[in-house]
Amino acid sequence: MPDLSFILSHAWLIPALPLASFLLVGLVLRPLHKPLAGAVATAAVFAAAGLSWWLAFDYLHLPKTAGGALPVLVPTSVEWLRFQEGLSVHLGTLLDPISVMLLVVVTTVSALVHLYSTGYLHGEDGYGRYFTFLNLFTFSMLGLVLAPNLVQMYVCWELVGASSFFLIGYYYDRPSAVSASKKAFIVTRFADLGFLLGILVLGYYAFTIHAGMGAAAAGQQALDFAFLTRPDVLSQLQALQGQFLGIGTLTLAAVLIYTGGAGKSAMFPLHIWLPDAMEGPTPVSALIHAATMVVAGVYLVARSFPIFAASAEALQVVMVVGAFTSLFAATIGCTQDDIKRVLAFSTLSQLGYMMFALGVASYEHPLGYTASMFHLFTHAFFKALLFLGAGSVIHAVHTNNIWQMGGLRKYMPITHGLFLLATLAIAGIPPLAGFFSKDEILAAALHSGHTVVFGVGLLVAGMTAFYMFRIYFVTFWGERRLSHLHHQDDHSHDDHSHADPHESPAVMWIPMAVLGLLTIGAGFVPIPEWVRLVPLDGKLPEAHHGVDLAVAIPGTLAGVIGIALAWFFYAGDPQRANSAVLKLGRFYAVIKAKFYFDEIYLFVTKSIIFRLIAGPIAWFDRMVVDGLVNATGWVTRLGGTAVNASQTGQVQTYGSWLMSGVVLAVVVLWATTRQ
Amino acid sequence: MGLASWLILIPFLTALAVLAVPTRRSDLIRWVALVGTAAHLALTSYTTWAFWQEASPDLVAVRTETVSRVYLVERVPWFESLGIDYLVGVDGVSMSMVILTSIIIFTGVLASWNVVHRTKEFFTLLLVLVTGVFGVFLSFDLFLFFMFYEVAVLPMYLLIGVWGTGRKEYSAMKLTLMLMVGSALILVGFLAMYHANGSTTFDLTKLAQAHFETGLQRWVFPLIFIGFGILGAMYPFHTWSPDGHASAPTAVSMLHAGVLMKLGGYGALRIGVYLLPEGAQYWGLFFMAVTTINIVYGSLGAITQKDLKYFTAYSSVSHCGFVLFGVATLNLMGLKGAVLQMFSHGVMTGLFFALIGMVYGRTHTRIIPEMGGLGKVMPWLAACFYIGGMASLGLPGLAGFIAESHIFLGGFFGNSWTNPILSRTLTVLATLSIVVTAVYVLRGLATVFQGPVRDPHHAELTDATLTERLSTGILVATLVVTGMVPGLLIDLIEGTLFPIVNRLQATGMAIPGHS
Amino acid sequence: MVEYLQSLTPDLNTWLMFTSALFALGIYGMLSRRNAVGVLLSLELCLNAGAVNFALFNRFWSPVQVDGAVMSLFVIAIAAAEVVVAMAIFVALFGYRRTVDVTQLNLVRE
Amino acid sequence: MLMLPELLIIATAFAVLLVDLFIAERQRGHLVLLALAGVLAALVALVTITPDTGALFGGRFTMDPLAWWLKLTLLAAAAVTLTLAQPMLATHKQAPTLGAGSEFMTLLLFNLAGMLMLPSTRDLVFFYVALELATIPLFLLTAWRRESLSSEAGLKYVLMGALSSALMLYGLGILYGVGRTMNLDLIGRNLFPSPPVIMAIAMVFAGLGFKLTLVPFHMWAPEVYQGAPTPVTAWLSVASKAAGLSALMLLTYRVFPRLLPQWGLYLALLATVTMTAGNLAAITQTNIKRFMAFSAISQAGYLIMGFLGAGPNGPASMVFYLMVYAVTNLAVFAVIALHHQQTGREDITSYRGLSQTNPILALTMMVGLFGLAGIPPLSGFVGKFFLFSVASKAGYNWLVGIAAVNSTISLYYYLRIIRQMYIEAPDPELPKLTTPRLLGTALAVTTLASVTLGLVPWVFESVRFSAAVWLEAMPK
Repeated sequence: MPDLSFILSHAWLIPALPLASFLLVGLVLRPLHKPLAGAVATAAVFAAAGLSWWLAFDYLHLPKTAGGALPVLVPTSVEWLRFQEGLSVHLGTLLDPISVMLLVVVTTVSALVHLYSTGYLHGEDGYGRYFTFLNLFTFSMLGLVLAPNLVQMYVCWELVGASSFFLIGYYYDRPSAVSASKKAFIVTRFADLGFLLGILVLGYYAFTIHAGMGAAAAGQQALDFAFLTRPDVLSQLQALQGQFLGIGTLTLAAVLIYTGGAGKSAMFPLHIWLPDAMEGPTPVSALIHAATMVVAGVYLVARSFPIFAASAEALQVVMVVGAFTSLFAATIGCTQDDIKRVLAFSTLSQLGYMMFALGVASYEHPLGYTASMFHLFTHAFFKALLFLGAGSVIHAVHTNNIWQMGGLRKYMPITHGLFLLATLAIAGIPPLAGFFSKDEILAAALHSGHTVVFGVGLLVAGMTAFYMFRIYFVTFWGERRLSHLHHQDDHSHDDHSHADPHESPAVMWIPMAVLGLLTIGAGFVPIPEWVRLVPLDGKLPEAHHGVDLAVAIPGTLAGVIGIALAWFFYAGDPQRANSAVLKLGRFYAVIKAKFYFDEIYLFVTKSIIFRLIAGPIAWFDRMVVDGLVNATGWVTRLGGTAVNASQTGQVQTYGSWLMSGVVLAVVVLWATTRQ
Repeated sequence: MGLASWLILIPFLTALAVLAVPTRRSDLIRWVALVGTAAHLALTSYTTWAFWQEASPDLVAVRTETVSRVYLVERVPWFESLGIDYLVGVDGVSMSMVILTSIIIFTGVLASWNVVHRTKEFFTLLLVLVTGVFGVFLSFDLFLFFMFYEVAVLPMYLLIGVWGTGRKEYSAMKLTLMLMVGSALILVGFLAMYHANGSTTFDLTKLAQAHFETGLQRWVFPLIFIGFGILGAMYPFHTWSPDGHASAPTAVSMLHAGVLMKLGGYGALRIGVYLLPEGAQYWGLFFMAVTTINIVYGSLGAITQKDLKYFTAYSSVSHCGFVLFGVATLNLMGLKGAVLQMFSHGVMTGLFFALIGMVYGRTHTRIIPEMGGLGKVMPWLAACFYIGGMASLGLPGLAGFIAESHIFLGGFFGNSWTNPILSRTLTVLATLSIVVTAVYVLRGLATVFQGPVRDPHHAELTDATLTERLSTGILVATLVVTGMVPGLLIDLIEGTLFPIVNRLQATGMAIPGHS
Repeated sequence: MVEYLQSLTPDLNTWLMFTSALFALGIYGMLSRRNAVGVLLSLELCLNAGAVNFALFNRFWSPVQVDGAVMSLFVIAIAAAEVVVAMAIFVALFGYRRTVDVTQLNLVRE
Repeated sequence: MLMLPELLIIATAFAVLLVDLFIAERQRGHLVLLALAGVLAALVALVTITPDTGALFGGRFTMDPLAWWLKLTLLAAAAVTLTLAQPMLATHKQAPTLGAGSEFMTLLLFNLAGMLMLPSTRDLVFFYVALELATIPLFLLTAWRRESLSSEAGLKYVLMGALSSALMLYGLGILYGVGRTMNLDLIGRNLFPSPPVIMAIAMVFAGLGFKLTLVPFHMWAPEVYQGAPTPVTAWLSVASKAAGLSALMLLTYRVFPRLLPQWGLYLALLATVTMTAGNLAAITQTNIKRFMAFSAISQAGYLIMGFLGAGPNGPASMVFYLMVYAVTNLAVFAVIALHHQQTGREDITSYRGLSQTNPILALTMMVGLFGLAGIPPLSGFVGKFFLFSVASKAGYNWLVGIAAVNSTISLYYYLRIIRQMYIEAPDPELPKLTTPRLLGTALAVTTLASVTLGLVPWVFESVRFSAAVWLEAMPK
């Protein structure tokens, strides 16, 4: 290992900064001085972002390995939790192309969102609390990104979940926000159960292998990614005979871990929490529920890709679920009225994209892996921009409902421009970022022989363009339809609500502008060159990258068709859309109701778990288990009454008892005495 | 007199000092109690340091031993002809439990600052109770252990009966009697071990070197485990716990759930598993199954509870199930997890009950649906509640996760002598509870602290006072420190657990005496 | 004549049958008489049966010693004392209850 | 010197009677001090002068180390009983009694003398006489109060006593017939298991079981305890049990040493039935004295567990427990007597709120009750633990289990009283009690003893040493 520059060997500073700021802001500044709290929190994350860029720069200039790949480094590793020898958890930093890439994304978006939030939440009661948790989130997310082992991953995984919970429930006196935050936490928690079980399964077998390897495994712990992805370990894992319900051990472990990822990345059918999570403040949605946390699932699969690659079935699951989710979410996205929910479904759909990209990848066709990470990279910027733009709009009009907006391009030109830019990016229009990454994903699907998935991808690309432009047209074009009748506003700026909407302050649009630049530029970053699946032998094949016209043309075409349809229905005569909706009838209603998934879940939890399991258990406990305890007491008392009844007061009865005692004594003594 | 004796004596002397204060001076009584417990906390810190000085050099050696080492030992012959000694000392597990107890009693005294009814008797009994608790944790003679064990249990009757609420007499009686039935089972087991192979000693360190025949181990182990299990709220002997906790006053709930229930896990580990390894192997899977019921059943039972204390009590049933589950796994990670869980649940539930007491003191209701939006009114209490809740659902970074991850790994790894399919299935079932826990914790807390303020009277309530902040702050800090730096506790307890595990691993159990 | 009478003297077993019968009779009386004095008298029968036993065994096993006979005398004395005490109590009780029927005496019972 | 305590007691008994003739009516209250002085003198004599081995009257009266402990217990119990009786004797004019205060004391002292002699007897005649002396005065003492309940209790006691004594006598007669000697040390040589011996043993057990209140020979106890004057109940509960135990130990270890191991099951069953029935019945009681009767019955069940197994631990544990039981029970009865004397109430609910009106009394009562329940660190626990240990060593682990569960049941009913005292609010109608100095002293001493006997190792160790010596000297 070459001598590492300061930042590479001190990569831990990057998560440490937000952590320090979290403690400082949370314990000291929050109650004392709110603006200072926001400023410190923001500054800390900006510093972290600066360090990340520096780190990325240094990292990319490191000498390549013999196989031509970027090196994998673990510059810091401190024992934290010692389960047992060979199974301790070392907190540390793992630097490889994807972690460095995500480090940059997370810190950058987070810094911008912090800055944006200082304007967005200006003067609110929970300002200090908000930044406290935003810092905590940033720290946890960075810890997750840098995790060198599964347990640190899990730890930070849970912490991002908790900070997400607190941020979704930021408006804690609003019942919808409260229930959304609960839902998000519980659903992801349920998925994390899978992750945990995956760790248990993998931990057990990896530990057994680790113990059998002796000195060959020295310096590595069983749950380190470095250990788990060793070719010799993988082959031993693959060779495991154990079966569970007909599923091989490795597949089982991979699928369980994937479950965790699917929960966080809101894959079908665990997607239900993400749309509701939009109850949180919009910058939170931008950061957590669009750019960073939700991609953790994708990142997890990518990070442990060698394990998945060792199990074709697991990859199949990843692909199918991903593809289905992308289509499913896109369908629902076409019907929603809440601007943030549309964006949420769009996020779902894009996450599905990334997932199936991973699912189609393999050592033979490694492009999917690269494409997925590339899309993750670009999506973070344009989706964050979309959310911040939506936030800017909501900030101005105090409603989430697109049908109450309209005509905003006149009032908010900057927001409009940036939003359009991002919308074009997500629609896959060249030369914006979305085009390159989406193109790569479609190419990966096509070239690995998954034609159906390619078809789905193409369809979804079109639908994405359609629904994104639907909200774009409805929000920014046409006449102003602002209604003051009811708000679902994020916060109470009552003094503004009657005035005309106006452009957001600079502190809000500058971050958006930066994201806009990134949206334009991200596609040209040579991520596909840097982020590549390293084959087991460590030798990277020659990179051949370029736009594949066979894919790019249909992809772009799908986007254009989608935009055209959206224009047809929503930019002109509103009656067109209405009549289409009427024609679709019940079908439309079902889609709009999100296929009633919320209701199904509600039924399962409320009616089955609460009413049919928990309620009866509580009753059983009180009546039967405790009843038995009380019955014991009652029987004892009854015995007392019986003994007392023998105490008749009749001296002759007593005499009879006494004599019978003598007789009994004779009997027992006779029986026990050896003569 | 050595450190261990002082640790037992200080609360007792404090109790006497409280008795000496005139009844009317209730403020003075509180201060005396506080100073006494603070002194105890200080001494505990010093003892921890002293213990570590002695124990840390042995950490390598103990990895291969089969008799755990005891430090700071004091031995005074007592009933010599019967082999009964006054034998106290400290090892890693007991040290961690003493730290826990010391923290809980200190914060408990702070949390009882507003007890006005018969203050003197209250603090006296409270201190007598912890004297018993410290005695149990520090004694290494079974007779002494048993003696302190009952001293720790009995004052509970009056503490609940006099200062409790609701059906206090019923609850107090049920609690006392069920625990006493447990101690009856334990007593039989103790005496059987005492007389086995003519060893006639109650000295734990000597008993550990004796080999009990397999038949004896097999029938004594369940007695010991169930006996202690009753105190550890093992299903189906847990029903004293919801009623008892619901009726008890704040500090008593704190001590009871926080510390006393730990005696169960402690005894099951220290006496059951340690002395009767073959019995433990024979019954391990059975008790894993029973405690799995505990874990899942307790958490499901908590979902529909309306009373905050019942809610926490069922949650305790579930969490204490983890302790016993960990003990029943019979491997290093499981046992370590059990001890860690004792510690973390102790602090966590102590925090919960302290907070419930504080909230109840303000709202005069513990019924969850009658409250709402209190987070706005009492942000400090809400924050502490959330941290406790997060610890309870096993959020990493807080103490609960450290313990539960150990226990899950321990359960999943199983042992060479258990059927892996069964032990893993049970572990998987047990893990389900972390989701259920999330459900009830979030539901409960959301109802109480979030949403709009439900009762207009509640809008004028105040946040925590200084003593309350101190009390809850210490507990929260303990949760966080333990969760963030688990190595502190793990280093402390591991050295004691290695020999226990080594005994279990050694097949045939013919172990030459180490000391 | 004397020899004839001596030859009629029953052996130990016969005597023991006699004392057993006496004892059994006493027990029967104790359990069946309603009047406390009657119960007491029956019990005296039992005591006497015991006393006779001692005299008998003394007579048959170790006629040279007198310890058994002494025991009988003590028993008689003690029985007398017992009767005196009992009668005192009966009299006192009769003062309040106007009866010493043992089946009527169950006040001390809640 | 060997018989000095007994002689001192008898002398005191006569002295009390004589002095009573010559002093004025109002000074008779001080007679109790004379009696007390006599008892204390005997106690001092026992501790300082009387050797713990030696024989008189051709071996018929023999001092042995264990007898020394039993006598110590009895004398101490008598002293406490006298202090308990003092208020009652002082007010005997208001409540008519069978006789004068001096006669009460004389009876008590004679009774005591009989009990003191019992463990020293080595001869059937002496044994029987001592046993009757330890019984008959109790009949009169029970019926002491001139009122219906007391007399009825006396009547039942005397009839049942006579029955048990007749059974005992008949059994002893058979033993004499089979063993062919009156000497208790020699009689065992000729005793081999045979139908008559088994019958004799059963009858002897019935006679002594009556004194020890073993089920089913216990039926007199609740009524007698309830009807008798409270100090007499206190005396009965302790002294009668001590006498029964010393007689039973005398016979079992001295006469049947070879048969004892074979009775294990019988004794275990007897213990089981006794403690269970006593405990169950105690649960529902409302009268405190009747309640204490059932409590005493269950204690007898624990007590005889000490007969199981061999070795000195058994007798030592029984004697030790007897001592502990005596002081603890007397402490409780001191409070009961005081309470009854000043409130006239015996129902459990009349103890409501005692901790508020009389905190010290309530505390001692609680200590006493916990001691009876066997709660550590009180000596009641230690004593019980040793008894259980004996049973466990003999292999009767099931009995230990039953006994331990029974302790739990007993805790339930002891807690009922503690609940009245500590949890319930005081009854405004009941007066605040005043504690006479003498009784207060007795209460303090007994409570202190019931706390410390088990914590101080040398008491048990000495008893155990004595038991070992005593057992060593047994005829083989």
